[in-house]
Amino acid sequence: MAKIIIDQERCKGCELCTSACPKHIIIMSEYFNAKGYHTAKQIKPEECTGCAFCALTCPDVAIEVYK
Amino acid sequence: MAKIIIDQERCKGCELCTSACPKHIIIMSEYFNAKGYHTAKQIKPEECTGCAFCALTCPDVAIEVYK
Amino acid sequence: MGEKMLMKGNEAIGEAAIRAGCHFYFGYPITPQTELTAYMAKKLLKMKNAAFVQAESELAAISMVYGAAATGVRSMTSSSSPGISLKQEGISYIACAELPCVIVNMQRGGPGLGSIQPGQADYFQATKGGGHGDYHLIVLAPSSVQELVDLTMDAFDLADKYTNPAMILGDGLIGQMMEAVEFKERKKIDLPDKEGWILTGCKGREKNYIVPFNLDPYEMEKLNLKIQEKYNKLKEKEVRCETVNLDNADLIIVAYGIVARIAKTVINNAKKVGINIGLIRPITLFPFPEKIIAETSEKVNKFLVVEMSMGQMLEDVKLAVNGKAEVNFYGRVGGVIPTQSEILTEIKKYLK
Amino acid sequence: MGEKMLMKGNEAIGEAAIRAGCHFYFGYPITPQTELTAYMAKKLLKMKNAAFVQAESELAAISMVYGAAATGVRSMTSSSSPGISLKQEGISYIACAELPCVIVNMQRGGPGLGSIQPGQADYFQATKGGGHGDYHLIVLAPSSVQELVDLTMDAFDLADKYTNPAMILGDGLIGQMMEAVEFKERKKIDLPDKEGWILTGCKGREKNYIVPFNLDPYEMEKLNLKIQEKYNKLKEKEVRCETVNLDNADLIIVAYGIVARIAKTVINNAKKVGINIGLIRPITLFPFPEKIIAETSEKVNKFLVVEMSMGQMLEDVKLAVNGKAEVNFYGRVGGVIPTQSEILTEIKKYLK
Amino acid sequence: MLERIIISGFGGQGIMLIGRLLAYAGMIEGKKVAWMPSYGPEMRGGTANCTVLISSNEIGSPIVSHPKILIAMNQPSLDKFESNVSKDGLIILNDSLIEREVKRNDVNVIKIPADDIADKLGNSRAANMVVLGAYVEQSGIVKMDTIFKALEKALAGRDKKLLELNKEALKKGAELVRKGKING
Amino acid sequence: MLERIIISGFGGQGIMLIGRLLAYAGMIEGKKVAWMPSYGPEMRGGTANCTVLISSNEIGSPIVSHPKILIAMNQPSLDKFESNVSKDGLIILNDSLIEREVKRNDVNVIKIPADDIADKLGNSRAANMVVLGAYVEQSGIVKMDTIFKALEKALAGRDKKLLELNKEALKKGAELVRKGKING
Amino acid sequence: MKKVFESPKSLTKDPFTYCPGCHHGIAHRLVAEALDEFGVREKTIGVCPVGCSVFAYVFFNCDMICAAHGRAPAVATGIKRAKPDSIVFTYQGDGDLASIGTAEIVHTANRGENITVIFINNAIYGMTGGQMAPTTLVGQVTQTSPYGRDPKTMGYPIKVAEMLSTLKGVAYISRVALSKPAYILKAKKAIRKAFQTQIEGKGFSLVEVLSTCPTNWGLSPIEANKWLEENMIPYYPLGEFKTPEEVS
Amino acid sequence: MKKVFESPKSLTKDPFTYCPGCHHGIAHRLVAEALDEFGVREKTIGVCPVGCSVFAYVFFNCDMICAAHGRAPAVATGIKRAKPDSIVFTYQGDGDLASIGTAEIVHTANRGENITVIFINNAIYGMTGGQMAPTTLVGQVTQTSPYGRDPKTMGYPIKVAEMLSTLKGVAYISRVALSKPAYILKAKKAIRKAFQTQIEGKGFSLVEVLSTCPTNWGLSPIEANKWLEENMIPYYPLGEFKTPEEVS
Ligand SMILES: Cc1ncc(C[n+]2csc(CCOP(=O)(O)OP(=O)(O)O)c2C)c(N)n1
Ligand SMILES: Cc1ncc(C[n+]2csc(CCOP(=O)(O)OP(=O)(O)O)c2C)c(N)n1
Ligand code: SF4
Ligand code: SF4
Ligand code: SF4
Ligand code: SF4
Ligand code: SF4
Ligand code: SF4
Ligand SMILES: [Mg+2]
Ligand SMILES: [Mg+2]
Repeated sequence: MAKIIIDQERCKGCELCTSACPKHIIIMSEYFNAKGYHTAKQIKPEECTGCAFCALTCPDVAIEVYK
Repeated sequence: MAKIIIDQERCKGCELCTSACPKHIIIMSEYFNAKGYHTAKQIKPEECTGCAFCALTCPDVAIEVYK
Repeated sequence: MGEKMLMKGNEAIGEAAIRAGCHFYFGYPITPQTELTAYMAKKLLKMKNAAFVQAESELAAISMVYGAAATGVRSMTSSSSPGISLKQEGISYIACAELPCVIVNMQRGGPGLGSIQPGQADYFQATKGGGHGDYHLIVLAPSSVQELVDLTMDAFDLADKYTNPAMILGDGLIGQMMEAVEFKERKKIDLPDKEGWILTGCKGREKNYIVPFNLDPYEMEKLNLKIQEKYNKLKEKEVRCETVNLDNADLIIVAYGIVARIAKTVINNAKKVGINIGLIRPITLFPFPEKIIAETSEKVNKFLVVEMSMGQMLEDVKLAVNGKAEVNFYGRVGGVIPTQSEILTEIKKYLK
Repeated sequence: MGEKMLMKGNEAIGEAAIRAGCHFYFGYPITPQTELTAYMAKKLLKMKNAAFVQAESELAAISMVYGAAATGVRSMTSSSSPGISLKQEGISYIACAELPCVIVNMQRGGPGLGSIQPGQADYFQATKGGGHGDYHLIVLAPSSVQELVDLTMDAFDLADKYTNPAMILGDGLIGQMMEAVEFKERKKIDLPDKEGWILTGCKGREKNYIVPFNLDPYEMEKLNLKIQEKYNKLKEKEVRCETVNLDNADLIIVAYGIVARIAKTVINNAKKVGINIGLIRPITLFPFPEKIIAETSEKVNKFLVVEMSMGQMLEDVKLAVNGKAEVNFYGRVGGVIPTQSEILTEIKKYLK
Repeated sequence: MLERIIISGFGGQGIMLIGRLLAYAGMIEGKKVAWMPSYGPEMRGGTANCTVLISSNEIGSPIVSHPKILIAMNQPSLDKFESNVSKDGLIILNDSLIEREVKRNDVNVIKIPADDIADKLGNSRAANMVVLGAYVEQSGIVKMDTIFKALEKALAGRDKKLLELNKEALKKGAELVRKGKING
Repeated sequence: MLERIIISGFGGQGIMLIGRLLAYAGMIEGKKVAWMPSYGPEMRGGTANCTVLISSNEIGSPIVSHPKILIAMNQPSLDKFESNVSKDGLIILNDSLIEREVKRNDVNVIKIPADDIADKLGNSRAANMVVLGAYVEQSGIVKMDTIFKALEKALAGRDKKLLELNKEALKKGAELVRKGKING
Repeated sequence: MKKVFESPKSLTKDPFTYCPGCHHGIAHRLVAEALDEFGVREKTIGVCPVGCSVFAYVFFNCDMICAAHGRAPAVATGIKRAKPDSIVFTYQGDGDLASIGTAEIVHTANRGENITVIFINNAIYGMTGGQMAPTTLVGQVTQTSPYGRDPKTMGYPIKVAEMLSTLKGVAYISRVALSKPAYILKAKKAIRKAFQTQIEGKGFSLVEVLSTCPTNWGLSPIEANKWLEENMIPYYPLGEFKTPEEVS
Repeated sequence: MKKVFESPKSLTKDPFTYCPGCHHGIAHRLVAEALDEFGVREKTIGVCPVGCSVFAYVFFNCDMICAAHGRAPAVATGIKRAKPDSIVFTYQGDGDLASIGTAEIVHTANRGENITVIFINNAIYGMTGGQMAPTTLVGQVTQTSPYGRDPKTMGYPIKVAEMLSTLKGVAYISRVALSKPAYILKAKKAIRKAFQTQIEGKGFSLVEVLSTCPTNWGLSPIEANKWLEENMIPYYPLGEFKTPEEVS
């Protein structure tokens, strides 16, 4: 069992995490944050392996991973 | 038959030609030139082969070689 | 030519330089003058008998200019404050070698890395010699994009005429702003022949050499005196300055560049509240318009120097006034631009 | 300590610096200051907790000083005119970062590569800011080898006290000459604690950072104003100047450094022919002794500024005199040293 | 006549372009113009703004502390400049991205749902043109035709379709003002 | 008292050293002293010279245009400085290397065959000491003992024999003057 | 559940000011992680350059100083000589390190100065808006190579890691990339090794980090990663160029 | 009898101001001979450095300019770009080229600037009286390495030819010596090749010339030659490091 938390205010919507996730369970949301970015969100959290590839790739240190 | 001319006023007495000459026929003279240097002179001109090693080595372009 | 174009100041300098026959540009990027470098790249890389080189540094850039200028071509470099500091040794060399070229400084807030917003705190460096030794640049201070064009062209002519480096001393704001400009047909002026000193290979003549030194101090002194002679001639013949409303003014603003524009708005607004303000706007910072200031100080007894610095041109104004009038100062620094209302408030203090 | 030694000026600076606790030296060779670099190499390479680095260039040297100073140690660099030009960007950074350090300029004849004989034509560069932006160095001008020692030590104290770079502005002659010097016991003075800002690793405290910029112009302006405050304090408290025979003088010579020594001989010789000459010798060039000059100009109406330049300090003297007296100038340049008889001849012209 | 306009928004909203079009059109019509960008790294991601001055006389200070017109393309822009607008000035705001109301009541306000309209036109990047169209119509500062000319020049060499799309957006903005379909 | 001395010769003749010894000795004896070299690349091979000032008062200008004493170790030095020597001054010249006569007749001249003497002493590099010895003896500017002290300091750590050789050369020079064995 | 990935202590909480997708953020994090892991944060002094990462002083939670453009290695030298026990690193862009700062990096490396250099090669001048860097690829369009970098007049891209590896004084040099997790993990190792080299007093270490600048490349962050892999890596081979035996 | 050796036309008649035995004179002559032999004297522009050879402008009988210390390659770039048909060479010492001028030489080489560089490596700063150069050997005593060059704090001597050979834009690089006739003949060939490279438009060429500075080494000229052969050549191997095929 694993979990990630994406800090919506740090996220800049670069989409890099979406392409880094081997499970393809991160997508971009409709939500605009205060800085005007569409942010990333996780779907199907149950599939998350906690591999942390998303977090490794995130240039804005917006993702925390729990396992 | 070969000949060298050492420009006594250009010569700075560095002695490099004396060690470059394969025939060992250049030595330092007693003469001081205007700049205060002992100059080089050729002895036994008849042994000179005109190889120009002396001239090649002279840092002050003080030697001309004839052949 | 003659058609009006809307251009950014930095690009206008580039176009003016190219039209003035400067086809050799050497520079290193820095905000706020990058558009000039980019413009030169775009244009010169497509031209024949031209070169654009992004140098490895400002030091290299000024040295490339030195080399190109030595061959007799018109050449230019540009930068902003920190980058201009790096060119000081090279500038001193060029001045000593008496080579013509143009250096553009679009000043930003200093010191150090400073800010990238506009500043005028490189006045001392430009006019007194930021490099070592006694030398001066011809320093031109445009206050509109059109003037950037005209003065850039003039700078090349003056540089050639006096075989001396010339500087366009602008600021970030004027480089960034767009205004309408016209590239007017310029009348040809007689410029001294370069044949006597340029390096192009010595075919058909004695060799030439350019050496900015002389280890014999007396010879080095002679060279200094010869150069000084040019400065005296510059002071006599090439001073330029705009004056507004000098007669009957209660107070004279002295300001250059973009600040002088703001001052003009001040003059208009002051008139509305019944205050009569005049303006002296030096266009040449070296040679400095000391005579007109001295003359004016006989008639008006209050001056206000406004600069985007802690007070640099101020000293030249004081030197010109020489105690004959009160000289006050208002400055904003670090990239802050004084507003017309601040200046008006300041003026009112002195006219109470 | 206390014993007299016969030392070359350049070496005396080195010894004084080391005794003042400066154990970090970064430099690049240049005539006429090489003896200082060599001296530091000889001494510091044998000391513990010390460093001598021959930098790859003057730019690197001043940056090394910047780095070392940021850790709170006393550090120094030295050069001569062209090399000092290369340090201008770095100096502007250090001034902006408000770091204490000492920079030595043993000036030679300029501009360009110039000559290697003594000069004083870097006055503007040193005092007005050869780099970009509004900043000043504390500038000290020794006129004997003993004073080189004393002022070098003072320079470190002043730099620390005002967290501002200080410059020893000498010339080739004073660096090369030998005189007797004494390294007197100095009384400890209270200097501000550096703990608050130095970089030594953030163990046990918040991190510190030193950044000589602020992209917000208003913040950058605040920084400028804060620095300016220091300059005002310097002007108020640290002005130093030697005066000779000011009362009843027919004419006042203003000269600094080695030229002031020559002026003293002039005073003696002039006395013999019945001419009464006074001398104002600025010891601090920034802050400049404008008050004493202004006061003197109320009493004596003839000044003669003598420099090894085309007239640089001259401007500061004129600013101080502010029209109240006649200010004349005599200068030799390019490495030529004015002689006492030339100066006397010059004086006679004005006293006719 | 001296029109002082500040246009402000996000980096990618085409703020600089509409400012330039305005200045260019002013120039074509024989007026004195100046255009001034904010510049520097704060543009990156942050807000961008530019100043446009259009005048019948020589332009003195190009610095505008108190614009007569503010075009605010996003909320931070409104926050930043609202209080500076001169009394009886005009604020044109992009209703699509600005949620709050204008606080001042001594200025005129025009609200344009610019992004929504642009989206409807099938060119989501043309919100800037919609607003420009509205302003030109409202102020009459230059003719719409001149703006078209300016646009043609600016887009010279680019896709013709883009030009048409932009013109349409401009017209749409103008139409909104003409028809009073603005919730001011 | 203010003694103004210029010492001049070829690069390798030890010109700077004897100047420094003189200054050092002056200092030991409580006088004000200054020593000033010519410097720079012209030293390379060319002539080198230095100025020494010894005074009972503070030394003003360290620049000597008109020396009271000229010590000329070679011909170019004589050529260069002869005309500058002040009236009634003294020229000490190295007779071994200078062939011509002094042209002026308003100065005193002492001729020392310094190189020859040094050669005879078996230390061809000590010509400078011979001349220094002569000058010190002639002028009494400092005591010979003080010069010895200065020399010991200068040669500290070097070969003792060198010191002795140099002292001998100094004494020899002094002797020449004392005995008037100089063709002045 | 345990937190297995979080922001390192050696970063402050301030959000980065870099553009979306910019690799500066990743490189910052890797450096900070190394400082954390070696426990040296409190004795570290970082030198930031002039370039986009001039703001690094905000983000690194250790003592920081900003050098003049290109001079970071000289500043680091001054610091390290004054405080030999501290850990000193510079963080520099390709304009900063490989253009204006060429003399400083070459000589600092040659002196074997015991510091660590993080060299961000993004083939462009980011901060000034996209001019050609010494590392810009042949044909790459930038503001100052508007028709593509032409090697005839602008030269070929400089391979800094290779060039510096010819210097005897250098202890550790490697080149890494940040375009995908596998590379990032390798980059992390390399950066660790570089700091380890310093901590063990072995001398000069440098990691060249191939990075993207989506903004000035005119690409989306994902496209930028692809461009990096397809264009930069073939020209700039990844790997270690020099290692001190004991650290390798 | 025919004159078989005389001073080349591309030298003036002025006697050199260098110290007795200094190799600068030999290097000058070889350059002048190359200019003579290619018949390019009248279209040549030489750039002299700051260093003992600052006086080269007196001795070369062609157009000459003196650059600021280290900047000769940049000055040469300016000249060559403005007058591409001219032959441009710089003549630089090791302080000038390998210390303060590192950035300029690296980037000029990297741009493949079509100029020729004559690089006099005498392991010392001659003109300023004998300070350590980047090429000073380990253990060598100089004014600024009074206890011998210590590689721990001063680094190892830089091998310029090798370092620059890593740059793709470089066409020709070799290292020669001048301590005996056989070497001088080889040096002559190398200098010819360098100019030939330029004349044929092939790009950047450089010849590193191992030279003596008897004065500052404190040796007689003959001893200096020996020292060069015994100490410098083993560390700085002679030979060609890069050649354009067509010229080799
Ligand atoms: C002396 C000087 N020259 C130029 C500049 C302008 N400048 C700022 S950052 C920079 C280059 C940035 O490129 P790089 O080093 O590659 O860093 P990046 O932004 O790509 O991370 C330049 C040229 C400056 N600040 N100072
Ligand atoms: C900017 C600057 N820094 C320093 C100097 C002083 N300087 C003159 S020549 C020289 C170095 C000479 O050494 P090198 O380049 O090896 O030439 P060499 O004399 O050995 O032939 C130096 C440091 C200078 N003139 N300008
Ligand atoms: S931890 Fe791995 S699986 Fe989970 S979201 Fe991140 S990348 Fe995907
Ligand atoms: S990588 Fe980070 S910043 Fe980018 S979209 Fe994902 S969470 Fe947001
Ligand atoms: S030419 Fe040859 S043989 Fe004759 S003197 Fe010269 S070196 Fe000796
Ligand atoms: S090599 Fe030349 S300078 Fe040296 S001794 Fe022989 S002739 Fe004289
Ligand atoms: S401009 Fe480029 S390097 Fe700079 S922050 Fe943006 S993406 Fe990163
Ligand atoms: S100092 Fe050395 S390099 Fe200079 S001329 Fe003399 S021997 Fe040659
Ligand atoms: Mg970059
Ligand atoms: Mg050398």
